[in-house]
Amino acid sequence: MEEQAPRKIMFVNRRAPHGSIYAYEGLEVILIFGAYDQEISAVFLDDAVFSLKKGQDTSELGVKEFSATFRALEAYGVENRYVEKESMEQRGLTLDDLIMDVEVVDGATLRKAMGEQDVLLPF
Amino acid sequence: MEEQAPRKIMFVNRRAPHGSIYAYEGLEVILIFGAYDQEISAVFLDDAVFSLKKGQDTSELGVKEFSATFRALEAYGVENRYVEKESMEQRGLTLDDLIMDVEVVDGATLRKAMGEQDVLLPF
Amino acid sequence: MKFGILVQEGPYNHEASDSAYHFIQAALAKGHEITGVFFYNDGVTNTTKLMDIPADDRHISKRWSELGAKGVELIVCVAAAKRRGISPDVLIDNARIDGLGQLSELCIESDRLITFGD
Amino acid sequence: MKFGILVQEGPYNHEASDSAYHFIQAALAKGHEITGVFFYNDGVTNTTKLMDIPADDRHISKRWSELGAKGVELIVCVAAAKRRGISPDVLIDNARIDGLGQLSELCIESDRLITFGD
Amino acid sequence: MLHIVNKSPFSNGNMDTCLRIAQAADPILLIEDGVFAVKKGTSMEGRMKETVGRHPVYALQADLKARGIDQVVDGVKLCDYSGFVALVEEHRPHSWL
Amino acid sequence: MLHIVNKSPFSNGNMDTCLRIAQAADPILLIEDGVFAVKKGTSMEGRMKETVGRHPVYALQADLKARGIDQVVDGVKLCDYSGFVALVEEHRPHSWL
Repeated sequence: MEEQAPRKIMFVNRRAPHGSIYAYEGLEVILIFGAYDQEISAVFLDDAVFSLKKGQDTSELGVKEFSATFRALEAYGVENRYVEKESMEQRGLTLDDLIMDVEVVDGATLRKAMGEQDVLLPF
Repeated sequence: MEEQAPRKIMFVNRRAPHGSIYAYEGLEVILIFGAYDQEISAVFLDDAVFSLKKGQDTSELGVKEFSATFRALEAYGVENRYVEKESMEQRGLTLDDLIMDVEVVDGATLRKAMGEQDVLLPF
Repeated sequence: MKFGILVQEGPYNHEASDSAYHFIQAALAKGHEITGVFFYNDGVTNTTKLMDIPADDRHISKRWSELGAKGVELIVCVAAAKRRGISPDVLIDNARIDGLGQLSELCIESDRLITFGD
Repeated sequence: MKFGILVQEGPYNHEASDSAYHFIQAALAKGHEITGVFFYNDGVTNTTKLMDIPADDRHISKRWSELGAKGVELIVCVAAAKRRGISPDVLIDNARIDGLGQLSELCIESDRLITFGD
Repeated sequence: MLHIVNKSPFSNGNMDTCLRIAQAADPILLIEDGVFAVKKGTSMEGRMKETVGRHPVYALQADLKARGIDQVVDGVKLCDYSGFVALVEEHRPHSWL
Repeated sequence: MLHIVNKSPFSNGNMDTCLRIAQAADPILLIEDGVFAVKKGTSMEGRMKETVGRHPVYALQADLKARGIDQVVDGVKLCDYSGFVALVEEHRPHSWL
């Protein structure tokens, strides 16, 4: 049997954290996938850019604070970590507001990157 | 014990039919409430105006078609049945497109009617 | 004052269930009466006792059951529950499955009815 | 072709589960292989056998189970299932509870992975 | 009447409908993902400033903190769950879902 | 790449993001409540006409019928579930959820 080339898999995160579970359960998937030796990317656009916002404190909601875990993405083998420029600007966010280093990409770059994927997973 | 005056209860329907269950389960609530001798209103705004659209045929989806049941609202004691004008216009709908007779109200009239309710239930 | 509560979404997936719970706690702390919590739509899935939750997270159905033990009526819509596999066998203690008429009663008896949903 | 399916929403509340089912039927009719259906998020609630559905409506969990009987793998995420009270005791026949790694496998083995959700 | 909005205005139209229908001076309470509307410096800021001129606008502190939002549009009032209850004591609520 | 949208453009921003990101000539498939976008005579019609000029646009017939939509914007193609499968055979899909 032929050895398969690594798959390009992109997580397309669009949901805000805390209001629904997608950001959190999406993160759990990303961390697992990191172990599979594929070519993993994660992009944060629309309200998902808020998932990377510094200073989240969920203690009064009584729920787990998981934003720090996003910092582990690199260590877990997620090679490409993007935020979309327009989503950031619309929400008044700059890289200084985020808990980790990511690449800011414009629509054209994201379009191209998405077009190269084998699998796109929305969260 | 004092006899309570009838309560003014309004169903504020905003969801489209079929994509989610709110339109259907909301209708089930309205029909039950009709039996309770209160002053019931139902307004359809935003995508919920599509719930009243003629010609819905859900056979290919394999789900129940319930739009005809909305016609029973009057018989079930739902005194006021409104659609919002702007929602209708935005979606290119006129009264001729709807399966039942309803009052078309503008934002100001709806605002006033909502302000007079004891209970507002979103579906 | 008498507050009735309608919960339209399931636990964990949406914040609605948490918001409802925190609101109720604050209302009770202020001396208000909760006439009942009615679970409808996916909200019925708040009331399964089969949840198996890590120790570092809130246990939503247990939390509801404890509220019920304190005397808050927890009412689960029978039609919505059947559709989603919430049967009497898996229902948490201190909740009951009943008809939609109970929501109507809540609307009539309560000074305020507030809905938490998606 | 090999198609993997991800279902993110529960039955009845959203159309996602219906769309996934109809898509799979059409794919099988065209001779494609379904590498597996992975239930995640509220999607795990598709797989409870406790649903009690009127005769004039589709029985969503039974429909999934029948698809499983025909050889389509139905995989329910263990972490998401625990959170929502889907335990082995209530799981439909022909489905299995397993880890998120199975979704990764689906992504690797399938020519196409398609998601149905809210 | 108290208007409650729990969705982000950047991805969902609930806030639009609320603002279209709400009577001047009716209070608006933002909870859950609705609190993103009052973050300072977003594309919504101008609209929220206008809104604050027409309505008392409240945002739930627990939800703001959870999302790391520490700067809100001027004039927006913060409240805790007890304040949320107080608003419902005073006004019949409607949740724009 | 195939873009799939399942939400009404009147209440939700998924379609906006899809149109912002989709590469010219990428096909777009509307299913579930997404099919409201292609109804004739709505406030979206102008935008959909432009979209049809840049992308092949498909709408799932079963969902249109369920919603009683019998007139669609010119140039929109109807497809059944088998056509949906054919689109996924040809293109890697992304669901804008």
